[in-house]
Amino acid sequence: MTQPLLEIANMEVCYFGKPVVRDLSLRIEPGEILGIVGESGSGKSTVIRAAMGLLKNGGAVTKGEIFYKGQRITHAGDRELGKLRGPEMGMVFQNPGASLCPVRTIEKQLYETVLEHEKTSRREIRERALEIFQNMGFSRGEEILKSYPFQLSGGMNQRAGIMMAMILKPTLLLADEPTSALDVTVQAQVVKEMMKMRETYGTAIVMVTHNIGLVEHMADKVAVMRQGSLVEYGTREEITGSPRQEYTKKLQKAVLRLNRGQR
Amino acid sequence: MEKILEVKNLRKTFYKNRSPFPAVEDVSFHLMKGECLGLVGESGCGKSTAARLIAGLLEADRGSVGLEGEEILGQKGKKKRDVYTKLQMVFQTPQDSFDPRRTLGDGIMESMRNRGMKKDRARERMYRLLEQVELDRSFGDRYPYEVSGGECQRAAIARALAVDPLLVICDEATSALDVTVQAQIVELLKRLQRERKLSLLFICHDLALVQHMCQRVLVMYQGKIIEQGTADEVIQRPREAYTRTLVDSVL
Amino acid sequence: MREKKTIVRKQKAPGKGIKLKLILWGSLALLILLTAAFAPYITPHDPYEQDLGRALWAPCREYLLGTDRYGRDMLSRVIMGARTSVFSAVLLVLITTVTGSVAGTVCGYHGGKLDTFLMRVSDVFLAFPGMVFAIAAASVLKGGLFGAVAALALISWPKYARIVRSQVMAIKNAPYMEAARLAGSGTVKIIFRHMLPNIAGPVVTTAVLDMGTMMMEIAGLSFLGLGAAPPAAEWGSMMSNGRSMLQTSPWVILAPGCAIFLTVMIFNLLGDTVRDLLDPRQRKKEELPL
Amino acid sequence: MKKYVFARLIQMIPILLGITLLSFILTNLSAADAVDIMESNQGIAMSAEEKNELRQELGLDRPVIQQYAAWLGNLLKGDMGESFVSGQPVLASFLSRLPATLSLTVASLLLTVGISIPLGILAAVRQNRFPDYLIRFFSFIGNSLPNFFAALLLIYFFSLKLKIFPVMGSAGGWKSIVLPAVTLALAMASKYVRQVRAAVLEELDQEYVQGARARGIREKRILFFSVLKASMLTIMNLLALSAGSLLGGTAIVESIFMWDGVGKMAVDAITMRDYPVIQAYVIWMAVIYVVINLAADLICHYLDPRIRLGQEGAQ
Repeated sequence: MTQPLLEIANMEVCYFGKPVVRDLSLRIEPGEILGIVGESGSGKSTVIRAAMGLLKNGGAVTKGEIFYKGQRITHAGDRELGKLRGPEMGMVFQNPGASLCPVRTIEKQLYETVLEHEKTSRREIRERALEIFQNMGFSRGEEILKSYPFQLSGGMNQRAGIMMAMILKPTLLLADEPTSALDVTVQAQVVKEMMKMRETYGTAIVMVTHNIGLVEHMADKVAVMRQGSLVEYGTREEITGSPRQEYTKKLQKAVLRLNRGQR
Repeated sequence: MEKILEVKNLRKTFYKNRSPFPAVEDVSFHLMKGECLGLVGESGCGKSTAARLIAGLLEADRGSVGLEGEEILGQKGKKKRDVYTKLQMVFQTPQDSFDPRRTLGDGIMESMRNRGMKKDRARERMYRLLEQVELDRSFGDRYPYEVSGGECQRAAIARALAVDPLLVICDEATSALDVTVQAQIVELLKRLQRERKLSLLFICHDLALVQHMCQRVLVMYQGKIIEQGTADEVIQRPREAYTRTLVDSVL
Repeated sequence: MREKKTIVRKQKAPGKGIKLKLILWGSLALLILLTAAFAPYITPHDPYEQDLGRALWAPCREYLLGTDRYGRDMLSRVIMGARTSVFSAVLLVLITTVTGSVAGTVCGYHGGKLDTFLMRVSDVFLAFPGMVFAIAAASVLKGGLFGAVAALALISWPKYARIVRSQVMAIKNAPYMEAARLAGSGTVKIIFRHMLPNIAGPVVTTAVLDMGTMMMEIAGLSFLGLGAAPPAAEWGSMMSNGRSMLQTSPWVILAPGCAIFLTVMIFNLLGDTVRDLLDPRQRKKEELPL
Repeated sequence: MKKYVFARLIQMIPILLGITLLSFILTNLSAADAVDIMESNQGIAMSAEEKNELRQELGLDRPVIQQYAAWLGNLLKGDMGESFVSGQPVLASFLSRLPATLSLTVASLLLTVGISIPLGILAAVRQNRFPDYLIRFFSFIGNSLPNFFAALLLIYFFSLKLKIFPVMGSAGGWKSIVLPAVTLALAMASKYVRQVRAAVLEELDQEYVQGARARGIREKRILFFSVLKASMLTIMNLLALSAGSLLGGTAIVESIFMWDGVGKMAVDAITMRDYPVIQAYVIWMAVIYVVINLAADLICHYLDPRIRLGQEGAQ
């Protein structure tokens, strides 16, 4: 058996002493896409924030362990995690514009990010960034680099966010509701672009979303969460084809599907 | 069937730093009694502005809105208030649509009290309305921040029904809710529509939901209505390129 | 679409600590107000009775805070001074809050030319450094303490007008306001029933926090001889009169100085507590970030 | 940028007109007749006819708006009238004292910035820990201390007891500026340190801080390159605003320390009811305050792309 990329074992996370994630265990293999679905308050975003060591004020992992490539990172400090964040684990946020510094151009932040982790020239970084945009099938990369986040639309910002996370070629990409702030047409494109990222770089992706349709569309494995606990966990076929838990069935039934008819 | 709402050449331009931004341009459509009409489009297409123009919350630049054959644009004062209470709205964020310092019951009774109904009778009616939206009587005494989004939206629906409105405009009424809650609210709306022969203008960006709820659909893009027809027509055989992109984007 | 920030202010039960603070500082502030109200009945000596035979006595058992150069009891004068200082500050805050709120509500709700005009006027007032204007106005108004209060009121209302206006503009188009309009409620009803209760928080907070500042400014004007006139007991003018005796009899300065300091501090503490209690942003941080 | 500066300068015209009009009305509102004041101050008895002549000469019999126009015309020519007391041109004596006030203002401003910005940042970064509590405690004390009391306390301890600094006047070289500057800075820094702390906390709470952490960027870099740059706007504007209380405070502090600046001049003028001097003081202080705010605004405009590119918050 290969070593999992990320392993979460019996984790409990508390905010201000109140548990929001209970007894959660997950494994992410290299190159796989895991979708974590759940409604608001299910603790799904907390899971990846805990893995990144980016819990908000008052939050802490109170039980269980987190391993990255066999290395225990449960209570690792900023210094240790700082080396992993970026080159090993990348993150994409729900509100892409807000996750970038508002008063500096994307380009400046890009250089800052790369130079924090490796020694290289700005020209090379720039070329790499444009290459990623190219691989996403997105041609207006130059334009994005020169802009400040507030000058860009939600979709453009999310592309900048994905590029910024992918520039260090992380082995694992954690995405927190990456499409839910976007319009449907842009949503579809961003999903396609993320899939391309996996094809090109072999990056494993953990995708947190409330949209079960999205998970069915792109995940290899699915985890369903409710009120801080894991309800069901399995391959996409298992979960979408023959869910065992009532809640999963309910969740699936609630999703309305478009009747496209015969074309 | 009779037309309950007839909108003609509705137009509204906003100004930002003196440069005009046409939010609603020359919008015309009608709505039949007992019909549920869908209005779809992406954010910024002007669908919410259109709703507010019809509901009298914004002043239109031009155009006419007829409610049961009576022109309601340009009414003033008390007359305006009387006319517009026949037209109710359910908002996207249920908790924001109730005054945080007043109970849900107060909010539901406000329109009845404004029409001079006695307190006891209004209270009785408020309880009946809560029952119709499948809420316990005790919700009448709760504050918006004490209840969940779904419960609050039910109360908002009860509030809209309080005046026996001719038309209810749902402005993204379900999009801030979780999917399972959304399904319940949609069922509630469908049931009420059937039972009370309610006319609904259903504004939504979720095509699947619109197909599920509505008989006819309008597609709005950059302030204009670019396509309309029955729900299945528009979704299964879109004529416009934009509508097609919209349909294809649904996963 | 899902992530539209809610404008709703969650009214969670405040923490015990904050309630305790509110009770503590609130009752101390009340104590000061009561002292001011009943000052003539609780002074141990007549604050105006002169007796040069006991001039500039250091604090002793009979005269706990000593006497001034005319032999008047400092403690009694400090207590009497509370009346002038505290009441003029309360009056001042009330005047500015009410005028500012009325102007701000009208501007914010009505908009249009009236709004533009009033805001330009307030721009002009805000272009003056507050104390500079107050000094000039008080010197022209010449009404003693009343002049000082009027001068400060003149320069302070625009601040409240601005706060109220921005609050009104922020919630004017909130969905619950639209819902109230759809329910057929008229403008007056909407303003008094839905608008004012929801913007009261920041206004009250600012008012309580301003109590201390206003007290200091009135005392400052009196210190310059622009407020209460000498025989009257007022903290600022008492300190001004005692200036030359700083080296020989420091209690003449320290007694009224500490009185101002403590009073201002208590009102500031109360203000901070009220803000913590009412400010939605402060509370937002306590919510669970999921 | 040039266009913006120009636009801002144009916008200042109505404000300056408003300032002068208000100052004019204020000093002319005075019930006491200027001629009577001149008479009593200069100690020469005048007959009623002489008084009327003088009034005509001064233009006091004309309608207010005409008087204002004439007065404004003179003001633009640099004529602010003559002192009722000394008979000297107001502008000249005002300008001769302005450097003293400005040096005091600049000293306390530097002191304030030097104290508040580092401490404010420290308090924000160490929120709800010991340094934060300590800083907040002292800022609280400073906030509740009226500046005249603070001045007297400083004199009592440092001049009378410890004899480190001179009691008053500006004869003692650099030592004489220390106490007045500290007095002014004390009040201003206490307020400002809280504002800096709040501004930095607000920024630290933004999601881009998490975003930068997620890219593995060091905390110090995030603080100094992103957070500080983003909160500079608020910090600058607040500093410019608190300059107002600083300018107002100079009157009291100068008169306590016998510092021969415009503030003391104005306070002296009040006792003599020398309105032209008071008028000049109000107008000049307001103009200085407006200019400071304008400068802060322009700096922010230059530094902050959100304003420079004029689409704040647009997504």
